[in-house]
Amino acid sequence: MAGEKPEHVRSTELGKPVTMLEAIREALWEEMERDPAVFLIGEDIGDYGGAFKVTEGFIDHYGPKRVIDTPISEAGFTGAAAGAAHMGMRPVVEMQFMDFVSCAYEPLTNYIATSRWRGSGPVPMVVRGPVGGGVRGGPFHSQNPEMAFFHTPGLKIVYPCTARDAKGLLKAAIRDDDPVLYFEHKKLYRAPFLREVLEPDSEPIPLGRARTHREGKDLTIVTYGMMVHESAKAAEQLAQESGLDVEILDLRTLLPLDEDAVIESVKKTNRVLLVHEDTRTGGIAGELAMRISEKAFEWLDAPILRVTAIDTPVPYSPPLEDYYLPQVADIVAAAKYLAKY
Amino acid sequence: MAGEKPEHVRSTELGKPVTMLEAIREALWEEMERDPAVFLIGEDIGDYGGAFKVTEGFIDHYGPKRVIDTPISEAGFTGAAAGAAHMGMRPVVEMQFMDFVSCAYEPLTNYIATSRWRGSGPVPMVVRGPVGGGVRGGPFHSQNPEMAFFHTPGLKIVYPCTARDAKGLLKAAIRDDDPVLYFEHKKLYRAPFLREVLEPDSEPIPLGRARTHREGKDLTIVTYGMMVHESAKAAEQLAQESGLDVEILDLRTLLPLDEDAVIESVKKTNRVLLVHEDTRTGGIAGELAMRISEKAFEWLDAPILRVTAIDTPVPYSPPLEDYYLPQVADIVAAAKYLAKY
Amino acid sequence: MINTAGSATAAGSELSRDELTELYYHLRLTREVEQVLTNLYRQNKVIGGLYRSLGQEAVAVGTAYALRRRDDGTGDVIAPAIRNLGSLLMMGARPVDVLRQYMAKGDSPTWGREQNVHFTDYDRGFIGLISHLGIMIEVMAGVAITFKLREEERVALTWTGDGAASTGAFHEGFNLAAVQRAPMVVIIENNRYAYSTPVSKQTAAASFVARAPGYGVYGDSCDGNDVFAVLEMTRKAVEHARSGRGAALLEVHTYRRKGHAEHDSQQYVPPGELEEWEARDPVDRFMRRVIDEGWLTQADLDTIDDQVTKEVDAARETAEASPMPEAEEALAEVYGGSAARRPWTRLATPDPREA
Amino acid sequence: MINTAGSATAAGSELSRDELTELYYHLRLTREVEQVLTNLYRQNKVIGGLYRSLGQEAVAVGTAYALRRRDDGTGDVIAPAIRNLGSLLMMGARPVDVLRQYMAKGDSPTWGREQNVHFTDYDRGFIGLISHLGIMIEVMAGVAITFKLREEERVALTWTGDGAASTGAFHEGFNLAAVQRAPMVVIIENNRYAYSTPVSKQTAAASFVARAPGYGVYGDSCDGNDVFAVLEMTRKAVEHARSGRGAALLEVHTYRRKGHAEHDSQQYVPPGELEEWEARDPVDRFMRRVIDEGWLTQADLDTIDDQVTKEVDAARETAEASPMPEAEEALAEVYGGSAARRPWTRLATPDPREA
Ligand SMILES: Cc1ncc(C[n+]2csc(CCOP(=O)(O)OP(=O)(O)O)c2C)c(N)n1
Ligand SMILES: Cc1ncc(C[n+]2csc(CCOP(=O)(O)OP(=O)(O)O)c2C)c(N)n1
Ligand SMILES: [Mg+2]
Ligand SMILES: [Mg+2]
Repeated sequence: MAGEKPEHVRSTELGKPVTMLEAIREALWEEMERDPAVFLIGEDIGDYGGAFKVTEGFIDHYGPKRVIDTPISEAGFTGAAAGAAHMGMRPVVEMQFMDFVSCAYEPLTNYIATSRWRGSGPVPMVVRGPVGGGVRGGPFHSQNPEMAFFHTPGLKIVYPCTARDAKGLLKAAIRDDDPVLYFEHKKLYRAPFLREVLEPDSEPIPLGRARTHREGKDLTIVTYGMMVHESAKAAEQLAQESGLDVEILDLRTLLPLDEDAVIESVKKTNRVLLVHEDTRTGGIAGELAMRISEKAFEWLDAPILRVTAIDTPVPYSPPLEDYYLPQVADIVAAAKYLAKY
Repeated sequence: MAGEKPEHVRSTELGKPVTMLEAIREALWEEMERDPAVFLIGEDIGDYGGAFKVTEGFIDHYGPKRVIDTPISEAGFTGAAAGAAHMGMRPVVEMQFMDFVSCAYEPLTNYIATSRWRGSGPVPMVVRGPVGGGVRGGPFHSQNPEMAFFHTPGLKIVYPCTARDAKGLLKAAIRDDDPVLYFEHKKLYRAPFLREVLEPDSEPIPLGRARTHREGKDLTIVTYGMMVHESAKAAEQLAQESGLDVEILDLRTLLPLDEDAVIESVKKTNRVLLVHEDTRTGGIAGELAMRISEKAFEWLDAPILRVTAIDTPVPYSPPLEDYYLPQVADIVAAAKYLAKY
Repeated sequence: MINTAGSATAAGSELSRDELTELYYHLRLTREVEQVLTNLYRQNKVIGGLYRSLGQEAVAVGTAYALRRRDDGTGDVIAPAIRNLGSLLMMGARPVDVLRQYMAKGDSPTWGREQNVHFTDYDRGFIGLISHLGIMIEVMAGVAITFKLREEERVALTWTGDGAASTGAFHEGFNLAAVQRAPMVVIIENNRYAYSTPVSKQTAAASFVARAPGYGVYGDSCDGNDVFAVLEMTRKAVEHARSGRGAALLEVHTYRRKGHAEHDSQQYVPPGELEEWEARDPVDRFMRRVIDEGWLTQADLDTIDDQVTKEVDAARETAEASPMPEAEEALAEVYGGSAARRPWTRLATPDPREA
Repeated sequence: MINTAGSATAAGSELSRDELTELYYHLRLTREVEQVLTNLYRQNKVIGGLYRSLGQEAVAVGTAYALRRRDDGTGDVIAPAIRNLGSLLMMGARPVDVLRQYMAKGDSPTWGREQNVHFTDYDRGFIGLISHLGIMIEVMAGVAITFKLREEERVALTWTGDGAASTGAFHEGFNLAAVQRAPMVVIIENNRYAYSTPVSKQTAAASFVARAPGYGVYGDSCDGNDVFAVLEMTRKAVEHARSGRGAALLEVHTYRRKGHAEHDSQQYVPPGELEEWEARDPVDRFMRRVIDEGWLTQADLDTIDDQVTKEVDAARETAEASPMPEAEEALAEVYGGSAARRPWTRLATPDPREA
């Protein structure tokens, strides 16, 4: 089969750097090659190759039984994926935009998340798709829906921000026996600065473990997704401007949360800033603050603070969206405030 | 019309004590009487009077146009309520059990919550129904779905725990120009200890304000719903056993959150315990902890801690459900730990 | 595309004595298990509600009898609705497990976590529903799509009430199966009510099977109180699905005699309606028919009745003696390989840092 | 219940010269606004995607023309789908507002918060959609139920694509309107594709109007590229709904010539298909018909063309000169009477206690 492998999923094999999108595509391809139980289901993923062309060419190789174009019915095909998973399959569901996963909220949180616990067996399936703002997509093509699901025991939530993580974590998600929501920041899909040379035949990266994106000793930033990169920019600026040595923890998996990694870093730096692209009230910063309070209160030299989007839908017009999104300057300001505290 | 008023909505008028369920019923009746724009829509609410008989007798008086029995279609009639609200109506939607509001997650979080902000005008509507566990309802008739919506700017969430609040807040919710989710704890519906004599023609109780359920100086418990009453039991026990003077703040409205009341109480007692019936990870305790950290870090003499349900679906069998739910003993243990800290 | 033949009175004559016995055994078993449950309910031994299928047993039994029933995970697969206890039993579910479920016992198939017929056995081919109506249509569409994908000659069959047929899930799930030409059979069990809501408030259509052309699928309907008609209709549809000709939508006309649940006072039911349908009782009707036709004797039926009574009574004894679950068991199996966290407040020394 | 008459060639002859002019004006206006948008798009002045209705203008214009159009909030109400720009314009939306929307200007009807045709004017009777497909059917069911409840002789009309018709929201919303016998008209605009997905992957049915009997409603269909047929069909359905006889389901056959959005390469379209449908262009067809029949002259049409070009050009100028929104405006109108919180980090002295 390797011989037939089309060019656009062979970059890693050929030693070429891949974008995050290509890393995702390769992970899907390699998992489908490895395990006949893996199949894809979603809207326009076949001939069209998906709205972002993630699955381009897959239907030619794997055929319409393993690359299923569906009617517009997010609840229907997500529920169907669960049925297939019951029968031993490993479906990978594509949401054209993750904003539409709201249509599948009912099957995901009630049926799928609870199946194992109800004695109906594990539901190995992945629901993946593009999330996030900054692309002028407006309120219904820019959402970060992690908090719709973060509250549901039984689900896992993965949100990578590098090509390596995207590939390794998607492989792990597909092989995982529990249902996994896998979020792909659309602004990172083809971001040139994320191009990376990966090792061929790479192993999955275990879910549930945060990654230290930058080591530091003065302050911890806990974040994920696009904000890892914005935080990194802020960290550079802080190093130059104030000699501050910032540690950045990329959560990567939001559920289950790598509490140990967070606590450990906070105990080291004694100051913590939580950053997310998602809106403020009810964002994941709350749960992090709670856990830090529970386990590391004594180590805190300053309040736990957060930098987030404002509490509105995602606006469409550039000046509004830029105001909505947390900016590097916000992270810098918050970090300086904390450092001086 | 007053003459025709049936017996079962006249308790307050007659000076008799009402249960929380009766208070809700009277609020609905009085608002329908006051404002012809108010109408009810939901499953089995007409002839049958609703699964919990909240709207018993309403259809006889107000007719099938203002008490609409629907097909089983939570998304459909919730979306339809929004359309009616656009046209100047004030629909009150009943979910037979709030667990089924998950089916209306999409219209609520996308269309309804954002309408005003999108320039499509306010959506004055209420979605009400029974929530909560402890009645052996199993995983799909016992949920507390507040955190599914807490993260959505544009929605309001009300969760009363006394007859007086239930009546006053429901009136306010119906008159409010924004969409309100109104949660009724089914175990409190007919709880005899909540029977209360109310004043006739009572005014709405403004949304967005917490209520001090018990004054105290040693420790603040921030909670809502059934856990207000469990916390009150714990407070009595703590007073007797340890001489601890516990303050209990009943949030009543979860969104918008009465941050000021929380901060003020924490600044007074310097110790805070967050209690909710809902599951732990991603529960509202997180947001509270975050806000307390932001605004009252300096006042804290102990970590912010929480007592919650465990991170599983709501189990059906009594020993399991009792283990799942936060118990008075848990609150007592946590409070003692905090007091000694 | 719609077969309007309805309930053929000839149906049944092709069945062997063994088959007739099997059918009767399951009709009787279903009724007896529910009768025992009613007794347990009155003794407060059932936790929560009791949902009966009295008067609808012919649907549950007749539809499931049309399937390939295996116990090794290679047969057809069903997802019962709340009134398909008979189908579950037909697929091989044990009465003792049903009773344990209703009594929330620790050794029930869901370890006391879930209720009544909400339980699964992939070997015997049934998948437990959850309360949210409609979702099983979506799930079963995926089961059917898998059979097609793997080229297995198996069928996914499920039921929906006249009420649940209004859900978006019904539409999305069934349309997906239809367009995929997956081997899926959906039976709309029109028992005239959804909780208290009459069919006239559920749909403006003359029938539910009138939806079949709108999905481009095979459609059929029959008298749901005639087990022979139900079996014949279902067999044809299952054959259609199994042979790769796509999904089927069936409607059965029946009646929900005991209300939505045991606590339902049924005050909304017009006078006379219950009596009318009691006269059409599917078990009585089966008995009259087999005796009239000379296919079985009263003595044959009596023997089965006795057997069923004994079996169910034994099951009841075992189930009653079953233990309730241990509290901490609630924590297990949320994820593979890890349990949920215990409440830190119940540790010997409550300290969240140690939890 | 299904009127299978289809597109009557006699349609059109009952229209006055003014009516014909009005129709042509709106067909031309729709096309011109979109053409100007395409130019703006190429100049990178459109923010995000551009969704065209080229070849479908007769549907948008013909359906909306069947309505009572008022500007005081007492007329019929529509909720357009993405390809119903023509309907919006017919109801009285101003081209300048459409252009401002596409350019995300601060004085657009949504103050730059929302996109393209996602905007509302209750006086003129249109409600802005959101992206989530299907939801407007639910919303419009509520609009129709309100008209029934208040005994107003008004109609709620909306469109859905062949794709959006697969959503659960379609089913729940339309069934609710149907069973309530509410004055609701839904038009399934079958333009052969949903993004890249052909109708054959959306439904196994022979037509969408075949769903009408399954909902127990009035059904009809016609050639969507014949504005006269569209108008006649819609008028009958609107009259049906307005007179209290309940909901209607209509299907129009048309074709989406410019792909899903301007960025769509349409590589999935079989060769020849585009040309085939170009030959059936609804505007050309209108022109040929009115000239052949002698209802209007080429000169009449040219005059209108000129008028439209001038109007749209003036609108473009105004819209281009419109300001972008001020950043902080994002905060307003989340709730009545209170703005969202500003980011504390952007205060002069960042201190969360002061935010
Ligand atoms: C989505 C959803 N909404 C509401 C309910 C509450 N409910 C449980 S059973 C029922 C009626 C079901 O009627 P039908 O589908 O006809 O089945 P039947 O009980 O008649 O067998 C309702 C409304 C539910 N379980 N799920
Ligand atoms: C619930 C939902 N799922 C997916 C999408 C993404 N999407 C936008 S338009 C579209 C195709 C719509 O096709 P159709 O309904 O036929 O309308 P057309 O574009 O042909 O006018 C899709 C899949 C969406 N907007 N909403
Ligand atoms: Mg029913
Ligand atoms: Mg289309």
